[in-house]
Amino acid sequence: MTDTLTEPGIGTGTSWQGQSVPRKEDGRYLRGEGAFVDDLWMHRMGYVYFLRSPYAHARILSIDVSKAAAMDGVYATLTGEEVAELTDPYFQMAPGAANGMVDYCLAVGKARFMGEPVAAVLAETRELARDAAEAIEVVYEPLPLIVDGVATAEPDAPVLHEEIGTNVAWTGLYDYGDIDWALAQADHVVRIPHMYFHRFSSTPLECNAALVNWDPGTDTIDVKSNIQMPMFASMYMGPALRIRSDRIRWETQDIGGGFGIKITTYTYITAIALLSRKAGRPAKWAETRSEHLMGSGHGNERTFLDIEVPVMADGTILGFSARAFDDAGAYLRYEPLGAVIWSHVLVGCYRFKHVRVKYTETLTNKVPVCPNRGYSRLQHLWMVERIVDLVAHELGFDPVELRKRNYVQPEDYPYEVPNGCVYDSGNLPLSLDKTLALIDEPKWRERQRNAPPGKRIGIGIGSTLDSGTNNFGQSQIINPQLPFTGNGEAAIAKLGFYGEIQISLGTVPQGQSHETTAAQVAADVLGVSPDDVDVTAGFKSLQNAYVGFSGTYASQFAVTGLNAVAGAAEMLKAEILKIGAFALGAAQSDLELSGGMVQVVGDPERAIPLAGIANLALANVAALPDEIADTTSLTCRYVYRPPFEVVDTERKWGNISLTWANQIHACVVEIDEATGQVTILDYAAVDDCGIRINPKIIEGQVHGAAAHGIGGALHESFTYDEETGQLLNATFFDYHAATSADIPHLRTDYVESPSLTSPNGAKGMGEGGGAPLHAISNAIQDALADTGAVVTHAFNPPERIYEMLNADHAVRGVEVVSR
Amino acid sequence: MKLEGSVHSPLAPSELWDALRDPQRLADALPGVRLVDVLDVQSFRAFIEPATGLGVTPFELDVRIDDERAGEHVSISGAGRSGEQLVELEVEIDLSGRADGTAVEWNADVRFFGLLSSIGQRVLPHIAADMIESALQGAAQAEPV
Amino acid sequence: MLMAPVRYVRPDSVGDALEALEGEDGARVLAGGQSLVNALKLRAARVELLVDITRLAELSEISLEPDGTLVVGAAVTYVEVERSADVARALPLLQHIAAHLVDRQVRNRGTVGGNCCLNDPLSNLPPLFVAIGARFRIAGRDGLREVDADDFFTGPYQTAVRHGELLHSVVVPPLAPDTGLGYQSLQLGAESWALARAAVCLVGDPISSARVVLGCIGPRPLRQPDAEERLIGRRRADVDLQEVERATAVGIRAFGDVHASGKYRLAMAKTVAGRAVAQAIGTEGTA
Amino acid sequence: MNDDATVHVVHVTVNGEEHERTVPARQLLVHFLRDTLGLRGTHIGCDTGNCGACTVIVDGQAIKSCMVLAVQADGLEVETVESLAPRGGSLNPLQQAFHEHHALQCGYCTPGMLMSATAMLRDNPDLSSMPDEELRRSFKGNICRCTGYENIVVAVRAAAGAQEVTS
Repeated sequence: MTDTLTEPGIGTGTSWQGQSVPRKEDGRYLRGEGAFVDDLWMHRMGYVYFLRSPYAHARILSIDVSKAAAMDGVYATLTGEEVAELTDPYFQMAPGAANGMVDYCLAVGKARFMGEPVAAVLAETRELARDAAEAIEVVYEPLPLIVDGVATAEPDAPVLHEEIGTNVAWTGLYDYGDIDWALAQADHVVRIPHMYFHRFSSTPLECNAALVNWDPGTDTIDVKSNIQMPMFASMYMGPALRIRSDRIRWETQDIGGGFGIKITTYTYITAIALLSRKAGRPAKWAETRSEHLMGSGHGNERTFLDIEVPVMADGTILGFSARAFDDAGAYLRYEPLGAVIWSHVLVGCYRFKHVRVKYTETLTNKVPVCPNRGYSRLQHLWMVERIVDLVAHELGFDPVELRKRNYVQPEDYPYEVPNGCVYDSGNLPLSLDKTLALIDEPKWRERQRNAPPGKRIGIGIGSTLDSGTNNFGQSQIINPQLPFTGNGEAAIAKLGFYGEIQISLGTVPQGQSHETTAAQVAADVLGVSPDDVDVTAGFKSLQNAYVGFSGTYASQFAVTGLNAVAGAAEMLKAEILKIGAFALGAAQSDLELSGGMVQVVGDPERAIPLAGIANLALANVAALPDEIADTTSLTCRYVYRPPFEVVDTERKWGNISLTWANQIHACVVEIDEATGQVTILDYAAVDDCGIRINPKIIEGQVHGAAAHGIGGALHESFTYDEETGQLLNATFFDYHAATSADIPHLRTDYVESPSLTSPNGAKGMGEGGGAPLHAISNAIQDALADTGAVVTHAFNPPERIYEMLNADHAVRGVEVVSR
Repeated sequence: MKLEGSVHSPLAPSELWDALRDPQRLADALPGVRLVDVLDVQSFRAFIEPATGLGVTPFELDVRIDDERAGEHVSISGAGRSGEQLVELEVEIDLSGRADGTAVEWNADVRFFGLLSSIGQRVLPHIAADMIESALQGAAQAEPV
Repeated sequence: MLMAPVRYVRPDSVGDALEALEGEDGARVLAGGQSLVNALKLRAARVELLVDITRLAELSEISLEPDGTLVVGAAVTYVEVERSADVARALPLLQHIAAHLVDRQVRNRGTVGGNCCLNDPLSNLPPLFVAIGARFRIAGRDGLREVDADDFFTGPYQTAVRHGELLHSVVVPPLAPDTGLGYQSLQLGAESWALARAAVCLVGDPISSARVVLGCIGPRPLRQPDAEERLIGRRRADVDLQEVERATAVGIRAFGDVHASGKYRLAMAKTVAGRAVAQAIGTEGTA
Repeated sequence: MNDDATVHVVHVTVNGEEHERTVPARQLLVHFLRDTLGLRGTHIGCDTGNCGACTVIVDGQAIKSCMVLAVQADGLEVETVESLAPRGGSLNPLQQAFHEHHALQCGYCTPGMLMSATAMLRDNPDLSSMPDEELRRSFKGNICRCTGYENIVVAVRAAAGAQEVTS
């Protein structure tokens, strides 16, 4: 049902792609008629509640569910012991010792983070499920715990997984060019001993949820959920549940935001499936916000140590070396993929030739990490931007000029980066100029000089990349035994009985407007208006097309999704023209598709509506000659495969992403000296994501990514108590998700550098690369320039800035050694 | 969280020392105490419902009175549960004689586990300190409360 | 998100409400519910009986008596305070605070009585009422009794209201014409709850009486006598704000939370106190 | 009210329709609307009354239905997102403005945002004198994680403008 009153003027003659077509999805959302998982209901359904460990690290000596199970209206209970009998540990991607990690859907023998589910209850009502869970008695034996992602790698640290024997999950050396030569050559070496990127999350407004029915008759599991990567979940859940993976039937419909956080819910869905089978009833789970914060995905938390940056006298930065410790939390549920994904943006926007990063992924008693918008790349990009910013401050270069000197230049594209990635297009200096124009940098420099007493003003730039459409061959750099390379997406284009155009995809939109942009692409190919195209978005195992890693993650829909739609629509067009040629007695080359008709070019009278074509193929097939009937079905499935090769795992080298969109942000902050509070006075973002299929939708993604970054930079952080391992931001009262009063007016502009590697010239975008975190850190550094303070944290609440303002800075966070 | 405080008792140090080592007396002094089950000379289980404006937060508490130095020092350790929330605490109590009785200096380490540790992080230090203080105050009176 | 079983009554009179409260240890008043209901949803606290007072007209009135005394019913919501001509005349600062508290939805339900009886360190109104010397009118079986603000707030989620009693209204005495008021907070994000807060009330020039009250860092609003001494007897123009700040938050054991350490909260208590005194003196104009 | 007071009969008018139901005292208004009356447009996004996804209008005031008991709505008028446009009919000016200005992406915060905006526009039909900062403050109680709020502010201003034209 759509309210899209697409004026006839738009699109006739010109293409729908490139138009800000109003969204097809809006009607149901605006009327409150969306179908989110908690809105769904099944006869005889029970409600699930997970009992969670209050301890961050504790042995589970006993679990007594008898009182709970005896309560009237309780359908079933589930404990770790049962899970260990009924299921096998999940498949692990990590190589070596960590491959032996034993991970189940409930804690088995030991709880390893505060909030880890230790038991589950299925009951008649939501409230009863919780009452019953409280009646479960668990005897714990608390164990020493560790929440420091670096110290956990020390030999004396308490070990989380005895079966692995260490808290180091993965380690690898990324070494390109010759950094030692570069450090020796350099006129200056800038040394930064320690930088820290904190843990935060996009916290989608809809929490995780699933309605699972294990149908005994067909031994199939029907899952209605808001998980973003159903096929990835099947890969884990099939073997774990000892069931054919194709017996897990996924269906996603409307999802209240995902941002990557809804990828690793396969553990909860496994437990719910077991409860459903045990009780012989559908089981519905709707996670509460505090459960989500304590038990679901947090973003990567990364510490950088011993950073060294060789710089020539003229400001040319040769590269950098660093050690990185990434804290993956208590289990590897999508990790250690993050241990390679950051290398999509190894050198950020810059022409560094010599880079060495010793990367270590560690385990701590905290929520398992999962891909949070900008996954693993925004941490690295923040460090790279901080390096460039500190080089400018310490060596007296103008931050704008220094960036322009070291940026990849417009004429360099396609530009091969030292690790084999190929940046496809861009114009970084132009984007930077545009963003500085948007905030009117000269005006703010003037105001900075005349800041009122007790106030400081700072201007910061954040240049960042959105790598899109990853090559799963990157996983072989983590573990050469993993049989995953390439990527892709599938789409089906069909004609309905009366010639209605239907598109279905394997993607899982959570607000990215797939129905609208897919309709625009199909409309252009088939000569109709987007209003005439129905797109069934959302993953539907039994109905939609899909491939191995179908889903929506890692900024790729504009490329994999829309190219799949174009391919399927072209196949359908060819079949329509073949049937049309027969029906009109004309050559296919003389025919065109326009306004829902197949007509002879120049003689619009000789035409047949799509309904006629459908009639011939679907209901009047004997009228068709065999050679046409045998080769047409008007149901066309196309798989778009990006041109990836296998990766060289020895050198950790290869093109592990297809497109690189970029965003250059500029931010003006005011710091209140007496309190350290930061207020954003002006904010701008310029986006370059190749051909813009729906400009308004792209701008919406830029706004959302900007708010995500601003929240992370100033308001949102997860902190664990060092001594008790308790998460201290366990509700939205203490996890301050940025409100409309916290986010400033966002000025936006764009540059359009068509992608050379994506057929439609578009690039995946929307994760935003954390640009605001870079821009705000750099703006704070600029405001504190004369104090000697050094911004080495990505999260800057008032207290940290107050400390920087009042510290004596005898020992500064940066040191320059010059020849 | 590290807490401390002081209380005055009219009893002489040795009398107070005995009073504080008496599980029944200590348990009866707990705020909102409902049931007491003395397990042995050194420990008791108590069901307490401390009241605040927001309602009561029922806790099942197991308390042990540990090492003692006669007339000078008493150590108390406890673990409690309220629904899905847990608490652990150790209280060290030092007695020093005064002309009019005994000065009681106490310091405690109290740790909460579960959602309460987050939602209560601004008020639990005050509430826990008040509860410990009022329990010691109660137990330290001439006549048991 | 899911409360434990509870009983609920909505009495038609203050008398019936008192009776319901009297009859049950686990009975609590339900006003706006903007904190109590959350505490029950998170099962941080249990209540046997909720006594809903939101529809008792007697507790929902605002009146300005001829002598300038402002009486605000316990069940008056923040929006009603924001729109009250009487409050605008008697205490515009209260109107300003009510108009910027949390968000519009909470202001439509949250009540003045709820904010005071909760007495969470973050509650907005307790420091203000202590600074201006308000009195709290408490209804009990044998009629109304009044308690000074200094004695009303006893600890987190605890006030002078005894079991079986009910806060009836807040009585704001008429402020002397030359009264200077200040109210400053350091907030976690725009318009969010506070890391530090100070309320100041000065009378006369030279200053004949001064109250400096800190929120956020204590179990209840904390008067600052040392700071007050450095104001009393001084001409407003001669007040040394640094000196006042130095005398504020001395000897307080401040606990930190995930957003700010105890050390920072003490420093910020001094800063907001200085700003509130400056506001009260008029260098920033009385709110 | 029966003697054990854990269950109550309530009469609530929702979107103009009278409902008489027996509800447990502990049932929240948001669950009453969603589970008991099947009005699934009102959503839940948190458990501490911060996010505003559950905003509905009760007796003309925008409130968060996760912090009000169903029994407290006895005798009152509740308006939810389902009341803004007739089923199958065209969107109202506010909904149309959200549509035209791309003021929603995943749609989960949208019902609560629309009810907040509806109540705010009734109180302030003309936003031309309301500064941007104050307009943003009026949505502080409705968290959105997709739009960065930019287009929501634009859409509400447009709706206020449009409202003048039509009303």
